[in-house]
Amino acid sequence: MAQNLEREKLIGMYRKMLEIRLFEEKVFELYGQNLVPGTIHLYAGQEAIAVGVCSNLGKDDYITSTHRGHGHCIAKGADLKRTMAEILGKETGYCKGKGGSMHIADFNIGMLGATAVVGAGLPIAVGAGLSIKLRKTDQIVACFFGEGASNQGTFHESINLASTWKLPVIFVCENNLYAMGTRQSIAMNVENIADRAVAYGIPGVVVDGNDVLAVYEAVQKGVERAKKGEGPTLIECKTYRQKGHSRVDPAKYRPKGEVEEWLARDPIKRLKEKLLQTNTLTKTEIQRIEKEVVTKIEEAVKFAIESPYPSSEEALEDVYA
Amino acid sequence: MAQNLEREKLIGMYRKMLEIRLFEEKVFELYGQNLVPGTIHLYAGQEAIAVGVCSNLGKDDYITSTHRGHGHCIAKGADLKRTMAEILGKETGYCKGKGGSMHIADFNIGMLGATAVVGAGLPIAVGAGLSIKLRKTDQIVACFFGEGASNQGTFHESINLASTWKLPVIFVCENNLYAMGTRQSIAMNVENIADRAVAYGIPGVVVDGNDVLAVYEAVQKGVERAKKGEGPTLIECKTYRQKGHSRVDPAKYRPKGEVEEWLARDPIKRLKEKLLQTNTLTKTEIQRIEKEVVTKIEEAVKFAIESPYPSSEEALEDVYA
Amino acid sequence: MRKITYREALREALREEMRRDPSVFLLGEDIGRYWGGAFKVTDGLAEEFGDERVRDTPISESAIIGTAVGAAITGMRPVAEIMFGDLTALAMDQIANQAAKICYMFGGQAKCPLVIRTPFGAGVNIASHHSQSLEAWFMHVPGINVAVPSTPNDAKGLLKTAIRGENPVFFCEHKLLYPIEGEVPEEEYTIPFGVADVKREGADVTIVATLFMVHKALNAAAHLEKEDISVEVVDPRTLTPLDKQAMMKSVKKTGRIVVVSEDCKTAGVSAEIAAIIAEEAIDYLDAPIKRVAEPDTPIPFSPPLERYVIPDEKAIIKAVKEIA
Amino acid sequence: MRKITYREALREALREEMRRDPSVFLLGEDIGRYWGGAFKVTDGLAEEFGDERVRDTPISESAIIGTAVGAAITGMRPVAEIMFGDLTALAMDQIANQAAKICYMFGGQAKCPLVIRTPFGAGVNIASHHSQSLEAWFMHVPGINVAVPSTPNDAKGLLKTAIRGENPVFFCEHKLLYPIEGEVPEEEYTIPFGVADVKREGADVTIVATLFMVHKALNAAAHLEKEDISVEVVDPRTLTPLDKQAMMKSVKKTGRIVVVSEDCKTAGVSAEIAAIIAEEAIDYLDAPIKRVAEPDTPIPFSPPLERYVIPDEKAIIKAVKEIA
Ligand SMILES: Cc1ncc(C[n+]2csc(CCOP(=O)(O)OP(=O)(O)O)c2C)c(N)n1
Ligand SMILES: Cc1ncc(C[n+]2csc(CCOP(=O)(O)OP(=O)(O)O)c2C)c(N)n1
Ligand SMILES: [Mg+2]
Ligand SMILES: [Mg+2]
Repeated sequence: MAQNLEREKLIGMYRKMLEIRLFEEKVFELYGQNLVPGTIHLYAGQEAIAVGVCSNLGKDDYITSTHRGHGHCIAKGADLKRTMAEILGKETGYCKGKGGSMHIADFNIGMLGATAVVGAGLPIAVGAGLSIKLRKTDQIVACFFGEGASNQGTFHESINLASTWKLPVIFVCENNLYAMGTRQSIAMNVENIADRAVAYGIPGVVVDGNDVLAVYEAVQKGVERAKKGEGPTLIECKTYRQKGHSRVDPAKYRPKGEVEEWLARDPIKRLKEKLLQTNTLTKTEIQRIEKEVVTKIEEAVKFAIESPYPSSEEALEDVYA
Repeated sequence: MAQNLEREKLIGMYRKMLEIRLFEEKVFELYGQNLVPGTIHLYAGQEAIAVGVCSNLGKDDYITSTHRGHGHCIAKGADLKRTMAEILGKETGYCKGKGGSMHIADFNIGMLGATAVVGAGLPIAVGAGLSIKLRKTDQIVACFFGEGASNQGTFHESINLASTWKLPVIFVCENNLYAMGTRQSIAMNVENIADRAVAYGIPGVVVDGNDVLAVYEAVQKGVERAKKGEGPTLIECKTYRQKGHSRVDPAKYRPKGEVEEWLARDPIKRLKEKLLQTNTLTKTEIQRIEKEVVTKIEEAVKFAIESPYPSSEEALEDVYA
Repeated sequence: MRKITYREALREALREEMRRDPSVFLLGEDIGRYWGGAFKVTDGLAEEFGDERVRDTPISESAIIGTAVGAAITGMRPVAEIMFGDLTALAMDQIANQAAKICYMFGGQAKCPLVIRTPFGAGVNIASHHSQSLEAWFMHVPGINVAVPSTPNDAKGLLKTAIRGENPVFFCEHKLLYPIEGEVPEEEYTIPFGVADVKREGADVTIVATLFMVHKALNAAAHLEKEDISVEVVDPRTLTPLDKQAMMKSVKKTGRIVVVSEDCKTAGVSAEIAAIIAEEAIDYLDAPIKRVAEPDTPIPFSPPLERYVIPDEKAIIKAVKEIA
Repeated sequence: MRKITYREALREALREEMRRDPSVFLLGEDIGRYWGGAFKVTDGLAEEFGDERVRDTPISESAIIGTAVGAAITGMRPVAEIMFGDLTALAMDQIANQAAKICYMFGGQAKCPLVIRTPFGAGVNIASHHSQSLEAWFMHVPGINVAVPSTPNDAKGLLKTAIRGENPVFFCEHKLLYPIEGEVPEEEYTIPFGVADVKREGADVTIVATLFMVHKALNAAAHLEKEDISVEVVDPRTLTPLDKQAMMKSVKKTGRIVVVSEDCKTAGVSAEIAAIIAEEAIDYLDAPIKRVAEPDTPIPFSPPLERYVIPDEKAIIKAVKEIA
């Protein structure tokens, strides 16, 4: 366990992961109550990745996100209230209700938005990386995408470009084994997405995506490399989507026992155990954190539910800047 | 030198390579005389690739081609007359003048057509491979493309799909060092396109693209693999575009001496020397072949020039089958 | 007659054509045994025809269409599904530059009998990337036919025609149509392309509508009848080829036309239909040609916003009354 | 006034804006020092501004536009070149689903000041994959502006406006316009979007034309003058926003309109303009609304074929006479 990590940072990671988990459970619950329009793609099980990555980033750094983006937002520091309000389609949401679950953005904290077109975020992340290079700042971009997205042409074009131009981008592949109902092996003939880094002359790293510290450290190395001007890194985080793809998916295609196996490797449980074992936190402290998180999320839910829907005519605004 | 290759086959290869070269020289000449509309992309210098590949193929096998496609057509067995007529925009051309230099096809010999959109031929080749698999024939597809095309998203999506489905496709990358004026190193951070095969779990082979026998043998292995149902192979042929990208390009971006260096490795010259050294052919025999090829091309030119242009209204036909 | 849903009608068409012709096969993301298609159109087909003929693909829209093109020009009859119509943008080169042009470019040597099925349309709050109606893009591309069935009967008959034809077909479905029920004969039938269907006869105003808008137009017509405005609803069923005669015939009778289409107004389906009437039947018109369409915004997520931008019965009624 | 070519005018606009604003940069295939752009528009700019600001890219159209989007939303002003307009099909998702929707989808938080320059048009015998005019696709996408300059003066003024604006702009050029000369002021100027230009005044018939067709329309008008038909030629200059008022003003005067556009007729630019007139100004019309456009074929290679499908002066004159 990364001894050099300050206690505060570790606790912060735990808190964020818990926030994401409990947030997603609430979203699930609200969906059941018909309060969430459209569809949802929950991040439960993958929290170590968003948090491990974003713990390396400052407010000025950028991320790009996906249809499964709530966790990315929260990890990057988005306000839970405005996130939840957006998911519920409310005027107070980050996008005034225009985006919804699949299109949350918070440009004030470098969260450049989620795109619901699988793979479309990669070149946008490259563009943010180029912008950093041209503006000569020392920001970083983290680009999240799934293993399914790694079969899109944009994956190839984007990493090739970022490598050729040596841009400060960390490509974070969250390999949760499935793209909707399609198991990885049905869609590609390689086991490790990270091996694809060879095609671009950059490092490709496989990491346990359910171990927040492993993710943290791998990204840290990528960030160092990027800041030295050596270009991007591809980090594959092996993880698991604990729920179905979207709210309607019973996920019957998963082989027996698979879920249980992965639940046993739950990233939050694991971090909690480590924190206790290393005496970083006591049980009481953990309970206190849990209570605080629960309260924070309840506040977010209350805020979101009580917020008004946008007025209809608002639909005609923002087409152009 | 591949002793196991029959003499006839070797002579056939030499003849085809020469046909391509002299054909291209004629196209160049006719262009200067304003007889070729539009633009042209000459294949001079790359003849060993088309011929080395197609010498492995039968009439029923398929190829897909590119904007630089004259050589592919001729190597696959297209009629020189109809090829030249198409390039001149004549009614007797393969596409009745609708396609021109960048869109020649001959479906009777499995030449599935050239596309002028760089990289667009790759998924089409995959589809032909899938068709073979579904129809359970033992055909093969050879898919030609440049190193520049290997940066397109379609390269990635196509090889991934062909590998996953184990389709009988040989991906032939003709690395002639340039994509228009863009040297390979400006557009990618790897030296060998073949290394990209790792990303798909298939063999990637680098071969001297100016050595027709080396190309022939590499493709032969790929064909064997494909016919065993083991899937595609990526073969990178290192070669050089002896002329500018297109007719108008003075190609000033090439470093001094580079052309000369590559002209010294001219594939036709090399094969000729080998044929002489190994006593496969005598000088007299070679001269006879050369004369025959010259005559054949002159006939093609005559045919093309004397052929009428299509009538204007023909423009409205063939939009739908 | 028995009633089945639009979804079932599509599935029947696929099943019957796959049984009839071994060269027909399906490919697309999650269309196989693990999901049965995002909208369940292909549910059960992998079980009957096997994974080879009902092929799950990676998330590679360009390669899905390109692969279908390659198979089509070498003797197969692929039916490709793009999970959401918005995502056809990713395959635009393969659709518009390859599939649609292969026959022409190669001087008629090649046929490309390929069907691309995809759902368009808003109404389920899935926002800007999953709700568009982009038929007009494909209407603007010569070499590809565009089908827009609005009922289970049309869906089945047109899909069978699409699969049997020799040309690429862009086959538009609509998310809200899948559960809609309608009469569909048990016996075999096909519906030819380029033949509009008068979904309701009327004397005062012609409405031309497509896909889900046909149903809203019919609702509007029923309402207007009570106010003594007799509306004729013409459903072109295919946009390419387009049955101009049927639309003109109706306009000659009514002298008034409202074109209703869910896509963005500017340069959309309704523009072309309006332009045809303005060019070829203006002398029969007694009023301006009205268009009811999406007001040129991306599709917003939140229910009140989305409702506001999708053309509804009220908007149709208003447009009709303005010229009636 | 001095005369320069359309190509030079574009280059001047790029140069001036790059000098003025360090956040402006260019990216595209072969735009840099080794080639200067396939049509030489960017020739010499790499030498002045360096390879960092005039960036040669791999052949990756999606990534070119996506990269530009990412740079635009983080403070830069990229001007991306797609070598041929036909190839925008490869970047359609990034253009239509990302660039055009980012501002809206994210509730106005983000600006995407990105310019995409590309040449459309036939006339140089480079066949189906390099000759199309696809403006209508982009006109149909809300959130992106579409510019269609026909003269060196318009090209420069509109490009500068495009670069300085806060929205994505799809900037259409035309291969045959590059060498055309025209007067361009030495002093700084910009041309606002959404303001049409009456390229020729006339009383009998209005022609609305864009890009290279403006010149053919002017030739036709000159010819028709000899036959005592006075033609007004209106050039919208931008398709989004579109200066409806200018077109309507002209139609109110002439009562007759021919819309001339090089793109395929069906669902093309001419359809939208015709539909607007039919909806909003039909009462002023004394004749059908004529469209002159490509007759819905891919562009063929051979000179006699290509000439046949591209609208020419003869076709314009014929259309005018049919309604004059
Ligand atoms: C380009 C594109 N194709 C298909 C879809 C439909 N779709 C949404 S999510 C998804 C699966 C994505 O898988 P992956 O990238 O592994 O991410 P995960 O859902 O596992 O987080 C698909 C196919 C889409 N939104 N965009
Ligand atoms: C998608 C696409 N982008 C750009 C072009 C313009 N273009 C034509 S050929 C070419 C270079 C292709 O390079 P490569 O693939 O290496 O083939 P080569 O010309 O060297 O044979 C380019 C950029 C095109 N036709 N298609
Ligand atoms: Mg996944
Ligand atoms: Mg090359």
